[in-house]
Amino acid sequence: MSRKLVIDPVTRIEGHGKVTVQLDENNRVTDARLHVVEFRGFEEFVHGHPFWEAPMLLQRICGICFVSHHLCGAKALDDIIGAGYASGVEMLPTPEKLRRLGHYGQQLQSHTTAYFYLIVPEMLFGMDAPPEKRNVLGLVEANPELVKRVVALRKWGQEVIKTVFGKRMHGIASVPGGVNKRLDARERDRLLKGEPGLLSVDQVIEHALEGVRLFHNFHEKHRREVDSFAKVPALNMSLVDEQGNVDYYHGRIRIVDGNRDTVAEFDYHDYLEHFAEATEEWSYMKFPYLRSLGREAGALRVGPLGRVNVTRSYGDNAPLAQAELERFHDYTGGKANDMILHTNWARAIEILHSAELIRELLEDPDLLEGPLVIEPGEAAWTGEGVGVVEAPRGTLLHHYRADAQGAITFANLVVATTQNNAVMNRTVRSVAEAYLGGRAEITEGMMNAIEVGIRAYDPCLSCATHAMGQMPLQVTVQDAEGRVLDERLR
Amino acid sequence: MSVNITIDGLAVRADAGDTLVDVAADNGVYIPTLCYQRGRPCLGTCRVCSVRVNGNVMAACTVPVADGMEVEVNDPADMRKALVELLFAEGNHNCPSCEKSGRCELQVVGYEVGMMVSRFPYRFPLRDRETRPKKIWLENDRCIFCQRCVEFVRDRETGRRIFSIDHRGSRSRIVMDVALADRMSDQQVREAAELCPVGCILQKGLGYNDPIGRRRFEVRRLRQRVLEGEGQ
Amino acid sequence: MSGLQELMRRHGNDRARLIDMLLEIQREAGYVDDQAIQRLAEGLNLSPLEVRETISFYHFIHDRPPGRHTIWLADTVIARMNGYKEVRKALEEACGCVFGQVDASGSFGLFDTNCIGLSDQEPAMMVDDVVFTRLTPERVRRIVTGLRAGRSAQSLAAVKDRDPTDSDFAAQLASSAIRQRGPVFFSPDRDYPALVEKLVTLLPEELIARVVDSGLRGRGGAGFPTGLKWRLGREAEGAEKYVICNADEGEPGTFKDRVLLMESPEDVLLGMIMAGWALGARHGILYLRWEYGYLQARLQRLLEEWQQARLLGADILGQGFAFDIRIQKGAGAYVCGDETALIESCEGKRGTPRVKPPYPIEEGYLGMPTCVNNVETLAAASRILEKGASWFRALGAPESTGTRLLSVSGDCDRPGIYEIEWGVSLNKVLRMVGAVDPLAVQVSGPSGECVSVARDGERVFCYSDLSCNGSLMIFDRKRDLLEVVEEFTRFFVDESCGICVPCRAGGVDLLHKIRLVRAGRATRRDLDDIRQWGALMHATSRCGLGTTAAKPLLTTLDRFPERYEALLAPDEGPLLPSFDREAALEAHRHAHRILTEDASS
Amino acid sequence: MKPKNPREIASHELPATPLDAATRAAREEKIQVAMIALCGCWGCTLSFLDMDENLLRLLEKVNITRSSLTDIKRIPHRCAIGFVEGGVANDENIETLEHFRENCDILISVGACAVWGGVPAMRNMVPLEDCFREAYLEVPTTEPRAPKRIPWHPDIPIITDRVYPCHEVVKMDYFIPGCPPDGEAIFKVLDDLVNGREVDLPTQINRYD
Repeated sequence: MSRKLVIDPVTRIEGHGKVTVQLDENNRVTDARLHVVEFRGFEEFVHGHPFWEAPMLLQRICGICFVSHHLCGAKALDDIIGAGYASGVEMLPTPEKLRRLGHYGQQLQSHTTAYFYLIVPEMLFGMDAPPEKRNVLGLVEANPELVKRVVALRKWGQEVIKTVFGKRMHGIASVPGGVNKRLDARERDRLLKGEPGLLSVDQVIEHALEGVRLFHNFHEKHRREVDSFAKVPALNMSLVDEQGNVDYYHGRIRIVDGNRDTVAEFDYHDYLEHFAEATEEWSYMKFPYLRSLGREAGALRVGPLGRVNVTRSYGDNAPLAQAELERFHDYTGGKANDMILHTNWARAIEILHSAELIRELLEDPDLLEGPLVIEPGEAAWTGEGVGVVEAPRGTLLHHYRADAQGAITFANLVVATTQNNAVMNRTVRSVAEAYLGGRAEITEGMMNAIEVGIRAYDPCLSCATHAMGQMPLQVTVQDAEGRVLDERLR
Repeated sequence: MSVNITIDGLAVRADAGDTLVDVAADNGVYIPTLCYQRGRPCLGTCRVCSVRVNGNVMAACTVPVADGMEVEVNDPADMRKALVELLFAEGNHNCPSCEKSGRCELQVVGYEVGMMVSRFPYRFPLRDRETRPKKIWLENDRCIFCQRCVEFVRDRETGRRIFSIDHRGSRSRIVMDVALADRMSDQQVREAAELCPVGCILQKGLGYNDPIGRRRFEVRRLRQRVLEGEGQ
Repeated sequence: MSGLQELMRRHGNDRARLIDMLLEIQREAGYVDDQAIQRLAEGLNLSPLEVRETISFYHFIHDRPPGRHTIWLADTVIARMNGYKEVRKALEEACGCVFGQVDASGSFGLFDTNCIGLSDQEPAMMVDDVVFTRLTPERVRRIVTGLRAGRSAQSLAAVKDRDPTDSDFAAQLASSAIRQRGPVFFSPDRDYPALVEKLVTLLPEELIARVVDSGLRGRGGAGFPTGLKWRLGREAEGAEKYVICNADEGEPGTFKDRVLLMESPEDVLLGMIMAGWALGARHGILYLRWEYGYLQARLQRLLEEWQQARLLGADILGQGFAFDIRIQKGAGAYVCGDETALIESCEGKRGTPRVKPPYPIEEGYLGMPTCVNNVETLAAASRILEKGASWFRALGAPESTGTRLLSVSGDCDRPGIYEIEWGVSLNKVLRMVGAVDPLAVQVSGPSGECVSVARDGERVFCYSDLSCNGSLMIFDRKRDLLEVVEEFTRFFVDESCGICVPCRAGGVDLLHKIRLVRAGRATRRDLDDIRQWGALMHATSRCGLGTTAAKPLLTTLDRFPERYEALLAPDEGPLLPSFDREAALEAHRHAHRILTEDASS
Repeated sequence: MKPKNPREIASHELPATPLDAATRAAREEKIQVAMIALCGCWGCTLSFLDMDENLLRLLEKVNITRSSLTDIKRIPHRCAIGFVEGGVANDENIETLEHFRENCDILISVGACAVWGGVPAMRNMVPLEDCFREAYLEVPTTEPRAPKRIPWHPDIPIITDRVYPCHEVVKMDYFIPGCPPDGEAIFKVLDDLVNGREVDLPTQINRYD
């Protein structure tokens, strides 16, 4: 008799997901899907709101990568008032560095939460450990000292965010053309040197290294299982600087293939020419892909694994992370790594990388002085803006238009988790076939394997359901002679 | 002529005819208000300063003190709270993304009366906003209809009203004369935005300039400002 | 549009006369268009929106075409007991548009309105400037057919060739069923010149003393001693003083002021002159509700006749007493029954009740001492002048002297006007009017109380017990009392001026609650909410409208709790009965249905 | 409740490795807490983690059963406290909230979305069909011949006409406003409850933004 296996809800991820697996009478997997079961609709109801409100409103899409949404919005607003990259204006050093500081703080906090609170339990207890055990409660019981360090690490990341944005979550710093506050020496020093109840940046780097070691220990014990768990080839995408190194705050979008050769690279303002999408009735999340390659070959992987596959190096300002990155690249002989569980390795490396980037920034005097905003004047107004950052889960994009009165007339958000939709579904399928296929007896632990595959992406389904997952694309309406009559969005 | 009254049993001396809400403040008793501001004419629209005077509930901003008055402020506390809750349910008060957060009188009065949730059903009314004026944005979702702008903001030259009321009852809305609004000086626009107790009258483009922690009522609570005066 | 300049000039370019100007423009053009608004604003130094502020407040002033024929059907509890719904349906079919709209051809505009003071002959409607009563579906169909055929509303009401200034003109449109006459009102053959003569021979203080002595109290409902009010008015300082007759009889169920103005308007004028004499006022304003427009021509003519007879004017009977009266037309707002709202309205503004103190008797119309009296109060005063204080005091009850007029409607054999002496019991009145198997009586209209005949039958009409403002609506056992309550609650939401929070916002929530109860989705918690929220509105609202808006709910909850409990939902299971799961999920089904059709097409 | 497909087996119904007796016993001694995120951004759950060291203090006294932080997919036994983030936006949210009301003594609305609908409730001013049309139909894509679809499938929930505050669907006992509430505020309320004190959220830490 055919069966339908369901994971509802998928746990230890952000937001609402559900998995269904169809088995035929011979227990063959005929279908396996990740359903996104929530729908919110920010892009619709932000219409008519004052443009300067967008970054405050839209960061509410997500409780874990709100800084990324806030900064994407901020960059889009810079464009709108004519103080952005679209107008060829470079952001002032003080606001840019403050935004970067907050952004790295969030990456550290977000990855720490995902890695230690949600993913590490399996590393320590195994996939088929009791469901009641393989979680933070189990960690507390098994290794309270580790949990204390994790709590301290996450707290420090949150304090970096609070220092910049005024609040640990959904704060306010970015205004059109800059930010609204500098750091003072006291704020800077407590993050740098720590204080009772708060780590110093050096301790943070220590804890970050422990995270990497944790992966290696786990990897050495279970190398075959880890490496063969699920291999999902796909294109890899990230923002990169001129040297082709990942830049979490700003850069060009680069897409590489399995050989880490660039298949596409473009200015993110042109994103609409490069991305397309598909809809399925069984999910509120859409399926984007690289237009030129089509839905199958054009599926994209973003996030830690995508980024470490794309980046050439970390440059010379993060020696510890750089060393780990080289080890990571060597492991696959310079080819793109498509072993899903290695995403956690990449994530651990990025915790370390953010910590090192923060240390460098904290020593930068620009955080304490220098002008805060660019005021380009009314004449510079463009009324349209696009912002992109590398959010913890991958490339995040906000695109707004505002009318002459300043009311938002259009908003489009392309979030990382949505980009990963196709590869996540492939992962679910591949794990399901490996762990469930041909088995009469199915245990909860086997089903958890599917969740482990999903968790590797640390999907933020809250983000994914910001809208109904729409991605409007540019259409060109031509007349018989092929003259362009109308170019519009949506 | 000075008179003797009691406020929650506390004996108080005051000048006959002084407004009760001011007399209370002068004697360290904070009574929240949303429409009334010391030194301006009484509007009597929000009723959030309701107290018991000789047994009857009255809006303290409308009461001139008279000899022998017995005032209870504590007793109708839940009524004041309920009125604030009514306002939160009636409009769309989206504090999370509102630029007036931390500077909003409705919000701080909500804290003062200890509101956690409104006991009234949230309505989510559909209200138009006025965005046409060059410098001002009218976000009617947040209007509490206090009438401050209607009464106190005038065209400097003609004395005509810039803000008016449209319709009546629950359909009442504040509307703005665009032509007159475009004649307002930046200073006058700033004053209008500050006059508005909520985030309804906005000065375009500079909503979030005050960082969290340095916003008006984070620097100094409304209660203090009322009890000790704005000056300090 | 130089006519507009002329119009403004005629009203002294006085902003206080804005409503008169708007009504005149509307009489000519059918409505007040943008251009007129612009011109008025310029002429009166207002912003155009300030003019709209007044327009949008009042029910009967339009800023867009209301149809060649404008039909206002009174939606009242009493009408609903007498076939309102069928009449409404017939009108919509006949006119080819739904209420709140104008038909495609622009011939008919259908609008709802609240009580128009004809509760003893409802369903009733206003068409253009006349009223039609005792409506049936057949009758309204005939009327609409007639209008289509080009006949005027007047000719259909058989008053085409009547002179609207004739004393019996109004009687052709609306009957004034006076079922029981009494000693005070409607007395025939009074010699008004002689009475005015008598008045001016008295010292104002003597007059005031006499009225005080009579124990006369305000008939509007509050029952403030009239003599005292006049004395305060006399003592008040003011360059000018004003007397206002409140003929804005808006309380649903009452129509006795209309009948007084139809049957003995002279009594009312005389009362006003007395008040003027008492205060030392030179100006009187008779504030006539818009719905009584068909009385205006006659009253205007009467004023002119009295001026010619020097009973009014610059020098009354050569005694150097100057007092004149103008009619101020209302424009449709129940709240203007509140004296301060009425004064605002007289000043051409929105009828927003003022913050009190100061009271009108100190600072009223244009900031001057102003005495506002009810129509019936003034008529009664005129008899005190004639018959003396002790005569009046001998009538009625100790603290409630004299008689009062009741407007009786609802489930009884003989609806109409009854003059009763204060002190008679409810049961006695019910027998008098032929009430059959009465369950409940709404005393003083929605703003009063709903009493139980079983429990309150022996209570008596007087200021200390059943203090009645003249409205008496009777409901028998077959009536759905909660429909009445919902209707009254809707009425207050409709008529709230919106200036204060508890009334503007609280009223809507109470309406939501009674609908929840009637839908069978309420629990005991909801009844507790109604009590608590009602108490809030009562305690904190700014004017009488807000303080009484919850009384239909509160008084029926108190007197007829079983009617509510019978409808309560069983409060079991985690889901709240008030949450309608199916309705909440229908939207997506619907969207999927229509959108996939869209998509496939 | 939607009728359950008999051939459908949920992972939490499958045989699982049991928790060792000692740990189980130790946990049963504690105050049982269940957590759920409905229509929100997960921020309040993360603010729960923002209790930092206090979280560890709290965990000495409480045990977390169902939550998105654990792998327990249904409330296994009666709980003293239910921690609810997010508003009600679909039929699954309704069922989950019913499940919580039936199995928890005390329910707390945590954060703006649970308390009044929050930012997602801004869609309440737009008819749902407009949201869908905007999202799935009026989007020119590169595949003009691709079938136009509105998500509608037995495996995904039905969206409600608007986002409802939790207390308009079931009775809620306590409310912590804020977007999100600070870890401090969450700790104060939970600590009051855990220690049997009357719940009191001081003005200083009560926030709506």
